[in-house]
Amino acid sequence: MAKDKQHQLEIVTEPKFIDGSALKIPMLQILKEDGTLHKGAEAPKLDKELALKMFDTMQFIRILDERMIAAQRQGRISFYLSSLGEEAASIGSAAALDDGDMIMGQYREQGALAYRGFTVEQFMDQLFSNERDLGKGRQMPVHYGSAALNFMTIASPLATQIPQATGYAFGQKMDKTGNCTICYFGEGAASEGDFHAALNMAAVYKVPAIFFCRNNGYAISTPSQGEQYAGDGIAPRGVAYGMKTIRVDGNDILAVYQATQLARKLAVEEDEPVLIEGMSYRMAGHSTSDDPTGYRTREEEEEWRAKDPLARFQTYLIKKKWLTEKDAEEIFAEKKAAVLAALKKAEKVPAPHIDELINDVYDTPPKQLKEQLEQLKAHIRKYPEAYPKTASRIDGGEK
Amino acid sequence: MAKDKQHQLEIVTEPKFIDGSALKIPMLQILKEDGTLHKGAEAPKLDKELALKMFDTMQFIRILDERMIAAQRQGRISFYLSSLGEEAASIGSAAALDDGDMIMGQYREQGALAYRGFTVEQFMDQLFSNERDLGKGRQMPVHYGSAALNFMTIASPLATQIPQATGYAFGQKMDKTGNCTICYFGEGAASEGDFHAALNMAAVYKVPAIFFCRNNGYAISTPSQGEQYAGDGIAPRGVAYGMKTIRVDGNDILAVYQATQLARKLAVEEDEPVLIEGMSYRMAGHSTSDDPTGYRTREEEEEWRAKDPLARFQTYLIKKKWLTEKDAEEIFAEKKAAVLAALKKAEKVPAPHIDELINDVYDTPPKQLKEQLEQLKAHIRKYPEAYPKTASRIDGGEK
Amino acid sequence: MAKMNLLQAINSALDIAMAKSEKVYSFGEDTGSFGGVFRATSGLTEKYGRHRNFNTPLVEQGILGFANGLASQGSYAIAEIQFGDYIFPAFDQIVNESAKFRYRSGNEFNVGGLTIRTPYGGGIAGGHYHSQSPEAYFAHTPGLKIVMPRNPYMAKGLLLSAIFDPNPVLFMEPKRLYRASTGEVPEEEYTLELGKADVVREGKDLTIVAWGAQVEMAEKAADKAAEDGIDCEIIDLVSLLPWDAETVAKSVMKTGRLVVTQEAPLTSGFASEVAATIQDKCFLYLESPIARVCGLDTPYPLCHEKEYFVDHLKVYEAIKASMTY
Amino acid sequence: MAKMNLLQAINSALDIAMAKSEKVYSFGEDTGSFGGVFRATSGLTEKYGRHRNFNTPLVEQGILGFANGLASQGSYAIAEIQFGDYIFPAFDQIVNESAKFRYRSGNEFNVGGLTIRTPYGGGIAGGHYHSQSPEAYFAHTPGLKIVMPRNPYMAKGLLLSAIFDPNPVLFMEPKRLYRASTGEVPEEEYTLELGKADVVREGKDLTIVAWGAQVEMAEKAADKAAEDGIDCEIIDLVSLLPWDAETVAKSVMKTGRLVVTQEAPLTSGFASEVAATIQDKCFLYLESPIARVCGLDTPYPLCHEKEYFVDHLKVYEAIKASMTY
Ligand SMILES: Cc1ncc(C[n+]2csc(CCOP(=O)(O)OP(=O)(O)O)c2C)c(N)n1
Ligand SMILES: Cc1ncc(C[n+]2csc(CCOP(=O)(O)OP(=O)(O)O)c2C)c(N)n1
Ligand SMILES: [Mg+2]
Ligand SMILES: [Mg+2]
Repeated sequence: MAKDKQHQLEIVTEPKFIDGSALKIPMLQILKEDGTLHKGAEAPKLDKELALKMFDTMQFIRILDERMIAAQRQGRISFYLSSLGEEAASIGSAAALDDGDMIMGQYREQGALAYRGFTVEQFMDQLFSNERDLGKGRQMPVHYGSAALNFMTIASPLATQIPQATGYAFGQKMDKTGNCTICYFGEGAASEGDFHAALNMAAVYKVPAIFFCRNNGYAISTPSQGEQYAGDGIAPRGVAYGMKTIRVDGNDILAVYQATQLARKLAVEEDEPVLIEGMSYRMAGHSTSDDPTGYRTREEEEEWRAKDPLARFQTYLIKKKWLTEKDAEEIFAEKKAAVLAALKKAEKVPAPHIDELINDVYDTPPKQLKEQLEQLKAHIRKYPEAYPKTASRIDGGEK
Repeated sequence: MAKDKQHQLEIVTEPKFIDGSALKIPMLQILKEDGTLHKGAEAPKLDKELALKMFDTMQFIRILDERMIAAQRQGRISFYLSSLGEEAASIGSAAALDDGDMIMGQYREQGALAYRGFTVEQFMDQLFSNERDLGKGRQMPVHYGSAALNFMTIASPLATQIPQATGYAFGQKMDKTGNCTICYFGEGAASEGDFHAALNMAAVYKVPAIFFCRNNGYAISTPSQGEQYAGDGIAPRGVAYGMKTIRVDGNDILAVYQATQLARKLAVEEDEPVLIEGMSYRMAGHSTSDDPTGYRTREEEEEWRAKDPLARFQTYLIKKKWLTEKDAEEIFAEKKAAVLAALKKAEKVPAPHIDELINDVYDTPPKQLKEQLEQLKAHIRKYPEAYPKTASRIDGGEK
Repeated sequence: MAKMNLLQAINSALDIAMAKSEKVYSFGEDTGSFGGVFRATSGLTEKYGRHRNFNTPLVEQGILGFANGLASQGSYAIAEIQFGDYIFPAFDQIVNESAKFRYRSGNEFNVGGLTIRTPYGGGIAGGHYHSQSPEAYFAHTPGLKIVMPRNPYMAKGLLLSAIFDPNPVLFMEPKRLYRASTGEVPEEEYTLELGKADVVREGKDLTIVAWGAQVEMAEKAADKAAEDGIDCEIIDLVSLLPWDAETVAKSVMKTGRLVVTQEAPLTSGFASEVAATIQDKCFLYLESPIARVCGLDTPYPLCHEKEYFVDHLKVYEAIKASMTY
Repeated sequence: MAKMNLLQAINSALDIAMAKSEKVYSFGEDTGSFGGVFRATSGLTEKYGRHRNFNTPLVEQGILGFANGLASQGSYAIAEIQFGDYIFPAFDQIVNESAKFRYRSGNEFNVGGLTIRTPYGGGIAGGHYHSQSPEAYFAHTPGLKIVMPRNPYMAKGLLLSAIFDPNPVLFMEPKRLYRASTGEVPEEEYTLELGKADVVREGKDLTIVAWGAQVEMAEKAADKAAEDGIDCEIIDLVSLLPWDAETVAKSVMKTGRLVVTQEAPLTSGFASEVAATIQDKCFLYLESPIARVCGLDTPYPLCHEKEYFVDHLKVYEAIKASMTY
């Protein structure tokens, strides 16, 4: 066939429209839903210790999510957002990374953070906005962050972190750190302009970034297929940007782990950004503010319950004799106790001091802001009964 | 192969990354560079009258562009932007539309506007920002628009018109107008977030819109391949959104015409939005403010000169005996005379009256704005010598 | 008349508008059959079909781009932005497009049918990104109208005016009051004038200017000041663009004192515009400096919201300071 | 010392910053080897390589998203937005991200290394979309610094400060003066303090406040007023966020009169903030209302630019009106 010289394009003389059907992207699955390996499938190399750490973290997150939803219902915290059903996606991918790799999340990646070593106390301090929260109580619950753990602080505006990940990874490449950045986001957030900017720029600059789309079927009430997009999900977009792309079963932790491990190699060794689309399902409501019965059926939820990533991995580990039912129960009990103890402790820790109100707007507070704080404090002193939590501590008084 | 039930995805058990090489989109070309048909290629049905109208318009635009670049150099207008080398893309596509279809352009689609019937006087009135300009002299030269001709007024911010086209087409569909919207934009503008929003939404809502990307190799100084995008251009993105897509030789007016005609059918009859990528080359500088010698070679330009869409179509028409060299020369001379005459006339038409300054900010000027105008006029009356063009006409004086 | 909360009043306005004209469309993130995260659009899909009230993909710049195009086609496009904090990705479509559409085309085209609805404001434990009051970001934009209702009655009448006003309107809903504010609201159609301030309470000693949810703080502060024998006049600005400087000036010429209060941070907020204009118009009448009672110049915090919040006590203190200047 | 125009001064600052630290990057649309449409970045690719000064794809929200990420990684990211008019697609990344990055993370992360450069302003026959002065849109945003130089000397010193300042800085360059304004500029590195206003001329009768290119109009107006025996003090604000209200207040306490002038439309511009603050701080000193001399509340027009433009005659008239109040 003839080729166009400038563009190196194949030339055709009959008009033929192509569409999504020209590019259907399959899904990598290693563990079947019943927890056994696909025939002929090879599990990724994973030693027992690592496998159990992954399992451990999954258990922890499952309990944390359940307990904190309950705590929110009891009015002990104002808000919570669970990752129920999606634990494999964030934990399996985090496990494939180096601790020096930067993680930029959306808000449903507590699994990745826990895997990195964020302690149960640190989770609780953030959730209770107390004075030990690294974020100084300034953001809503679940907006975690830790510089020490290379986990960028979560922020609510969707998709903004995706081009930031491209920029961060560019810096890592220039500094020859040998590290990469992983960026998580939902299939809903992938509709934002920032997503488009981010992936195109990453492909152009060839930065060591892994874009991990958690396709969990919904953006709050909006179903992905047909209302969020009309094509074959998010993965084909990576192909369109000329980026290495793979789709995995997000509920299969082995598939997630393997794909991420290979993606990391491409990113770090060949400066090839990668898009991973992990297919999963948001088992709980969007957050504690949401009730999914208004927009989806119980049957649909039940279908997905059968694909539970935690049960699937547990079966695998038990079959592999790395775990017994009893072990699993013990881990569960131990995690639960830890969560409950930390919760009780964290809710007693006082809020940050009012002086923190003006710190970190700039590196140092400008004069005008200091004056505003002094005025506020004078006002509180005048009406201590109106601001009881602050008034007693305002001048260094007891906490 | 196994299929995933919920997503209807093919399941694979070995990780395989795919990338742009999985989807290379060919280019439709009917007329070869030498103006003859490809072997076996069938020219679209096109009667002589229509073909000559297309040719006529191409000639007109070629001359308009050349003359106005010269006029800008002479300081007669402040700015100009030519479509040299890209006439086939806008004229060939416009010719395939219905007059009731809306056109939303970027700024290099004077061909489509001329084809619709914008007169040489109307062009000149806009270029000279005179009081006959439909846009009331408010925007820079080349920002044409005409409600009567269903040609949306051009505006400088890039890509904003793309999601607007989706919305406009949605309205057409709801109103059952039987019309569609065509939206032109450059491959550079396709990097904007608005592009992503627009195409995804169009695919989701199934609106009768044709997205026509003029890929002319550059966005000002930035080359498309490797610096604007890393993939196989813009077309694969349509596929990723699940949208009907075709790539054409933008310098082959027959290919452009045919693809647009079929696209219009898909849009209007099946509510299928379509993406067309027209491959071409911006032969002139970006605008009169630009000098391309700073970023590309003469050789590259020469290579493209050989693909000239006007010469190519002329050869075809002559071969077809619908035109002679002499006809072509006569058309050229006639267009040139018309352009020169209109230019001379338009530059003598006065600017819009100062009272127009506050109209159309809202449907009617608010009180405060009227006061501001009165203050301004009082000021001008005080310093007539400082605002000579306005002072003499401010109170209805001679124009 | 019926007792409605602010959300019900909004919903009623949307319902009436959609019944009135087939060319009215309502859309946004989760606003389809689910009815939006606050349920302002609930019931509309059932009544008018999924082509009249629908979900959008998650992309604010797209929502506004789509809305601009739809409005330019001659439809009435009502676009919901889920939270005022998420309106910024659509900033370009609003400020460079909606606002300039008619002017730049010499009135060949316009997007007069556009209405942007968005909940704004704090007091709901929402932290940085569910509490902002971004009105001032838009108030520097000729071509746009900005309207902020303070209660259900105002909300319904103003929203109906906004939808059919021949200019693009940004309609900001005080989400703290969505359920908290209730009142008698006519069930049928009625409209309220845009661009006109509302003298909520007459008084002779001092003028308080507020808008949206902050009017409530002005009222409470005035009540408290009344106990001290201070007689406050309260003006709800209602519209920020164009805004009714005359009504405020007239009041200040009478009282000689002005306190302007807003939820948003002090610097470059709309209170500054009010103060700048009124010091000019009422220079010889002012007996004390115009006071602005606003948020601190920080992002909106979660854990000290009570202290950060511009409550009635802060407004009251400003009243007293002004009276004793 | 060398004679430089404003563009050369900017280029020199970039050159010095890039030589000083390997972690300084400069990028934007067409800013690579071509050097940008105004050529502010010319020569930098040759000197520092195509990984330090480079083109971006055409997407402002991506430029700022990328820049935020790069800055959060510890680099100095200098992002050019080709025209101030095209900064709005990046509004969310600037207002919700850059400005709040440090605060929301409790100082775990920051984008202090970010500098956004953009040409702004009119007087160049650019019409709606090549003439805007959008500074006030950003001035309502705690966490951001805004700097606007008036001449080459200021431009270089301030840009060097901005680049290495530990906060995100929006640096707005008066494009009308790019080539028109020339002056003696040291070739070596020097810095000028951010957040500090500059008393350009001392005077005792009236204070004029301006920033960026508008300072020139203040100076011309003051020259003309001097012929009438009016002695104006001129203050260049230099930084709009945080801004130096003290220097202005001190001056107004001396002169008793204030004229603030800006290129942008009147309503909710930064002049309103200055007027609101100063009427409060200097209430008892003011002998006439604070005057704002600003653009009309319309989009920036092409064909009546001369009339629309806030020239020295308009400032002069405001001076006279204030003196004879
Ligand atoms: C810019 C922006 N727009 C809207 C929202 C409100 N919002 C929060 S989460 C959400 C849905 C996100 O869906 P998805 O990206 O699929 O992630 P998931 O919740 O499914 O994990 C929306 C609309 C937001 N936070 N930011
Ligand atoms: C939002 C926005 N950003 C930047 C610009 C400045 N600008 C004008 S044209 C242009 C290049 C456009 O390239 P492309 O889309 O490929 O169209 P072409 O000029 O090649 O036809 C740029 C960067 C703009 N007008 N709008
Ligand atoms: Mg989702
Ligand atoms: Mg181009």
